[in-house]
Amino acid sequence: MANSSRKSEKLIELIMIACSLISVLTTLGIILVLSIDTIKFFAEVSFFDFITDTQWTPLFADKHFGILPLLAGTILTTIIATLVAVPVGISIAVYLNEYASKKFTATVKPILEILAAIPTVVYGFFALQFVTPLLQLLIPSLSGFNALSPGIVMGIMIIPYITSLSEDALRAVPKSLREASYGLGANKLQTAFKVMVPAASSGIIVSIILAISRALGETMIVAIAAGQQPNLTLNPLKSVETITTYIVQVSMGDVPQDSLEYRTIFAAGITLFAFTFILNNISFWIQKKYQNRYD
Amino acid sequence: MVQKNKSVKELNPEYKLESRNLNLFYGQKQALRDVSIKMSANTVTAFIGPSGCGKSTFLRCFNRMNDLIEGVKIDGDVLIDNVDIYKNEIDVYEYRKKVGMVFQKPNPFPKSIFENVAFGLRINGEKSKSYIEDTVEYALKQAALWEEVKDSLHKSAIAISGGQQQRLCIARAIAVKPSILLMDEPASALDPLSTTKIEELIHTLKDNYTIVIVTHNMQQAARISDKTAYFYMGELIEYDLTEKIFTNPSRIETENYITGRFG
Amino acid sequence: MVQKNKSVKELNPEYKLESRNLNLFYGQKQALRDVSIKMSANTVTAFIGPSGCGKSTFLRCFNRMNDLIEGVKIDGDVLIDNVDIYKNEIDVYEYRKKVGMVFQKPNPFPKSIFENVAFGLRINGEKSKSYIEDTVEYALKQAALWEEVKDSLHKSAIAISGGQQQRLCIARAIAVKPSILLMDEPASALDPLSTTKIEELIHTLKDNYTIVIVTHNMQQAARISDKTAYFYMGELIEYDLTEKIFTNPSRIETENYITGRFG
Amino acid sequence: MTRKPLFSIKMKDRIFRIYAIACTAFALIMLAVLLIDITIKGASRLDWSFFTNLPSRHPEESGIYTALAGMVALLLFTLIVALPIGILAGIYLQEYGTKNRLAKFVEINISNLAGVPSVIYGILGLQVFVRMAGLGNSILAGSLTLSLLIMPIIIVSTREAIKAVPDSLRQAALGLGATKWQTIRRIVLPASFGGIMTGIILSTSRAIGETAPLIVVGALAYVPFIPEGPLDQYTSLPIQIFNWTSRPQQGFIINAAAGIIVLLLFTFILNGIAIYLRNKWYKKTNL
Amino acid sequence: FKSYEGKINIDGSSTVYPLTEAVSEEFREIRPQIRVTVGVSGTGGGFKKFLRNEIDISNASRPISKSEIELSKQNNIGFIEIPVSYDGLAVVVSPKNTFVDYLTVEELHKMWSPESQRKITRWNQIRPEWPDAPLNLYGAGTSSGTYDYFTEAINGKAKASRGDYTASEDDNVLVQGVSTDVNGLAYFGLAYYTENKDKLKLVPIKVDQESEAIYPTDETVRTGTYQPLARPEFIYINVKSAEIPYIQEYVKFYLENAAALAEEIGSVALPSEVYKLSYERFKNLRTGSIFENKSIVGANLLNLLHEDAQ
Ligand SMILES: Nc1ncnc2c1ncn2[C@@H]1O[C@H](COP(=O)(O)OP(=O)(O)OP(=O)(O)O)[C@@H](O)[C@H]1O
Ligand SMILES: Nc1ncnc2c1ncn2[C@@H]1O[C@H](COP(=O)(O)OP(=O)(O)OP(=O)(O)O)[C@@H](O)[C@H]1O
Ligand SMILES: [Mg+2]
Ligand SMILES: [Mg+2]
Ligand SMILES: O=P([O-])([O-])[O-]
Repeated sequence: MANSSRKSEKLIELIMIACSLISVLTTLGIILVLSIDTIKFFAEVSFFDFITDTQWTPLFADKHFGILPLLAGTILTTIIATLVAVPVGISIAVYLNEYASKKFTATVKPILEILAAIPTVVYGFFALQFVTPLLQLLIPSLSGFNALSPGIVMGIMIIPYITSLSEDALRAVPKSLREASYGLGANKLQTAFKVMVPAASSGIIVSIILAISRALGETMIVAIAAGQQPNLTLNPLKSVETITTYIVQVSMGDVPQDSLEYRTIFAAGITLFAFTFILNNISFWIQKKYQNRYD
Repeated sequence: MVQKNKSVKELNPEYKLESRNLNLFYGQKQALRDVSIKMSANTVTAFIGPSGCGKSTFLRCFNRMNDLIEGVKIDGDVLIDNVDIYKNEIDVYEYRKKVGMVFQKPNPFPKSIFENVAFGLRINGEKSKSYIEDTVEYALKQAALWEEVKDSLHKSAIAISGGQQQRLCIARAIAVKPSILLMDEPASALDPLSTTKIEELIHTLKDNYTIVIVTHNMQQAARISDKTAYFYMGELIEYDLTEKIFTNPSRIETENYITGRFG
Repeated sequence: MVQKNKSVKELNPEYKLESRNLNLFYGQKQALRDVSIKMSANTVTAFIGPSGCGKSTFLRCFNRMNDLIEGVKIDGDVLIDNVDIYKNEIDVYEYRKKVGMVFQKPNPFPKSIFENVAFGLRINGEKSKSYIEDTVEYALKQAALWEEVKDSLHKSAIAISGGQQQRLCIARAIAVKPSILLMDEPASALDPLSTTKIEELIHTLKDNYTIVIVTHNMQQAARISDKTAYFYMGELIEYDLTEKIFTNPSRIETENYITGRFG
Repeated sequence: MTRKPLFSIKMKDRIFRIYAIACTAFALIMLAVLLIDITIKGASRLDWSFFTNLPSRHPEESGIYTALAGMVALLLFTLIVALPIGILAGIYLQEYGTKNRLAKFVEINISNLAGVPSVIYGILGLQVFVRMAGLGNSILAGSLTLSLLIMPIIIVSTREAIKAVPDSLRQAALGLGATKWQTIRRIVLPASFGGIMTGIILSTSRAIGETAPLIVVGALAYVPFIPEGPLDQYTSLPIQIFNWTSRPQQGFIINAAAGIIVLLLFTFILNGIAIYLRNKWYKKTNL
Repeated sequence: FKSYEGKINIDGSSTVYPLTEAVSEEFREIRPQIRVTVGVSGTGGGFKKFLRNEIDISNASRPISKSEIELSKQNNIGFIEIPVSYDGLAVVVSPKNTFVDYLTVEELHKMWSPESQRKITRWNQIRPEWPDAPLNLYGAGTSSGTYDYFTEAINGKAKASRGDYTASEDDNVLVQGVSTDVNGLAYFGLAYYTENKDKLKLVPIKVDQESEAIYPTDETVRTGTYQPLARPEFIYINVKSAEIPYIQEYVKFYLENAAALAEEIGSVALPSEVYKLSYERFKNLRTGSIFENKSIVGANLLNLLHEDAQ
């Protein structure tokens, strides 16, 4: 009995380790799949050009392989989405948790989660046909295809990631902390931002990371509404192209698949991978540093 | 040693806290039944009674803490300084600052020890660093915790022992200098030495503060309170001078309860 | 009324619990210093001492509960029935079933009252519905909670009062019928009536169980324990028959601590 | 005396309340606009034949029969694979592996994976499942690819959900002699059910809407039959929608909108079940 | 699989997809026991699968490339190339644009050539009498066959294009873009113009200053009078599959019905002679591409097929 329960414990643990390792295998698989062609790519294109050239025109007669414009487009749209989603998403989470009635929260939270379920093609056309014309009323100089509109719409799409996960995290903070805060005369705002949010910081940060990751990986919205122009610019009023858009565009297009043109998507993919890797490491570092202090 | 409790003559004739025909429901369940009480300023009142009789619930009415629980219905009046605090115009936050509260379970914030005590000052918009530091030190000393934590003020409040945590919570409440202190079994997690200090603190404070304390410890009630209220099943059974309650209660239920316990 | 404590002659000569030169570190911080103690079977031992002195920490060593905290280093031996429980071959789970534990803060599971008590039986693979029901009733009665909850057995255990929660936790520990009971201030959240019942329960149980109880309440220690251990700053200062400790302690520190408190 | 701040504490609270209501309203209005827009465009095509017809070049005759069947099958296999693995991995990382290096490595890995664009999962699935494992253009290959895609969301939200379970509960269970696994299964998982459900809701939504990786691993556009097993060829509703949106005829655009309505209804129903369970649980545990 | 006699796996171009879908739909009526599936992974993706022997037929909106032919030889895969329809490319502007009456190939070149990047940015740089307004260009996504074809036809070299224009794989997006932009100009598949006539203004093309301005219509495209912006579309059949009876049946059916179905779905049928000659090719299992080493722009399919038959 004792022995068998010990054995099954061990077995379960092994199964769980195996499950966790699948994510490592996935990463390895991705790196492997990407690197084979990336290596072939860099046999023909110098790495230095790749990271310093300011033009990205692999599918033009005059070929340039500078990743910077795509990276700029990726960063720009992601930043816009984050600027929309983080303040709005967290405010909603706080509002639902601290201000609203239980009933309101129970209704609104799932409704907002629908936002994450709408196919991204829909968002793409929403950005192009609705948001862009609306923005043009405010900013006449805005071009029909730009980074701003898909960025905002992407932000709307990822709101539920932040709202739902953050609200769960806030909900998990022991009630006694909230009571302590109110007992000291703190109002809702102070209780929310001085006690609840810090106490739930780990979950909130995770929700933000997840949402940003989702924005980084998003394709269709940008493909439809940003104009697919690899401009090296951080001007949100201009048309841009992101790494993911480029990858989808080429991987589903007419480009022969054993060509240098096709291999660009692997080099671009690995760049995005490296970029998110660095980003994640930074946020992990911040999170750990913050957490270690009071857990 | 602790000074003697006040006799009826010494009691301030001014009523600081008052409830009138208070009924409280958690959804369907009635937790308080028609409770009316008047507590004088600058006195210590003890609430006693068996577990689940509504002591905590009643205490929390004076802080409108029950507002936070959904489905709570309150009926009747609660007055502080003769003002009905359940009236709409009342700014509940401003008002809670005048009423300090210490809870049954220690509930320090997941912040540093210093920040826990400074919290109340900061939310009041206090900016002066030296003032905050002085107040934190004062509050921690009052709560008999200063010596133990003065070298680790910036460490997490979560990593200290339960007793230390509870004293920290008392320090936190004291720091905002309220005029009323509600304490829900503040000493139930404390050892005798710390308890003595807290009890002494209560005695020091009661000249300027009105204190209500829930306790399971009859001796504690007897030692520190001027008046004692005995609750049973949501009802206020008897409320009188502590001396009277412990030596000569009018009601048989009170006597049974008190003597059910010895030494 | 509670029966008299055992005298030295009555104590079982068999040692149920023992520690030898136990040192425990939380990271850098030493919480226990060279603690050696032997506790007889079928006795009640009380651990007393000021807050933060290591009582809870030491108690948890007998349950290997400190294993769960990161950065804990343990040095020395802990024996139960003369078996070193920190040896590798020990099946810590099987073993924990023989050692019931009640914690300082009530920690009911977010399940129904019934399921809380039935939990220990279920994880032991108990399937018989009637046996489980009987045992739950038995345990709740023992913990003096049956009357209050018998009509709401399937309601959430989170919604009952603090005192009720703690008694529920005691019932939960009793339900698996352990031979050793470790209690970390089990009554600090209880009112006198419930406390009496629990104390009586402890007296009933001690004929068959070995009980260790941490308490801040000197009277409680005096009332219920056969032997008392006084801790200070992680050290075991004095360990003797309760009568002796409370009437004639050998060490001046113990005397100071005990008499620092009255009533 | 310190200078008086621009807004009093009370004002700030009011301002935030208004701002937060505005935020909530903003999100809800956006959602409403999207839904109304789609409904106006697509509702006219929503009749029974839309559900029972095979794909056709005539928009008004074209239906989603096979696409819907393919999507259901795809989702079913995806969840069967991803849920247990994702939840177990989440548990392992939170409950077992906090100390070791492996766990830290895996942790960073997972947030990386959440940011990998979905096409790249498609490329991986193509190499590993379609080609190396020889699964071809099958539902299984598609499901496995989607599983990898949504696993990070499940793992991360599972971890956060169990992290929130107080230690005192674990100690209580362990103190009663429960093994680590028993503690997890009987206490930790039930207590974190709500959070795990949120993860499932978000990840299912993600899996339902994906197009690009499925096209890469060989989901087809024209499949005039229902898949009969996990190794069969398939199409899926989002692919059908994607295909329709890029056709020139207005009729197909209407079809696409109608398809989106169905897709959303499908998501609602699934989410509805999950949300119902979550709310029931919120109530039960009285959190 | 119980009731099925055989399977035909088709994949590839999204441009050819509607035609193949229509053919398969009709084929299902007469041969319900044959399971035909069609995927859309782009011409490049289709060829990739085709050259790994994963599919029977590949849809292509451009002829097979040199490197792909190379690979087919390496992998020992024979293919039969069959043109199935024309895709006319329409050049359009916003209906609010009143001044554009026609455009010459020369002018289009001026707009789109790589040298014009950041230099030719206003309408009056194309023709001085046109207003001094910004010239906003919309065009095919750079990974599409349309892009390759347009650049070759207008700029003389495939992929030679300016980069500062709004690109999209999805022609509906381009329609949306140019229809609301008074200063816009776009090119995309003719069918997208036909379906959005009310939102767009079609621009006739002159091959040179002297010739007539031609509007793209089914007729002008099929007969080759609309030059140079019409490109043929193909299916490629694996030789081994071509030996299977039901696939032979399918291809025969395809060529018999392509003309009628092409009209229906909005692309342009080839001259009937081309279908006839193509079927001959197929029956004879004639492998290889008629475009090997030849430009596709302005190519006369009929001549090429005749040449090849010799
Ligand atoms: N998890 C931990 N990490 C680090 N230090 C700890 C931890 N738990 C307890 N300590 C420290 O170890 C010492 C002993 O703590 P313990 O909880 O055993 O005290 P105690 O005697 O039970 O006190 P109390 O009566 O207040 O419960 C204290 O100084 C405390 O701060
Ligand atoms: N949030 C709540 N929802 C529903 N019922 C509650 C809630 N809080 C308390 N109760 C019930 O109200 C009654 C009074 O509870 P209260 O906590 O005031 O008792 P108490 O006298 O403080 O007990 P203790 O001494 O155990 O703390 C109890 O029966 C309890 O079960
Ligand atoms: Mg209470
Ligand atoms: Mg302790
Ligand atoms: O899908 P296409 O290859 O025709 O662009």
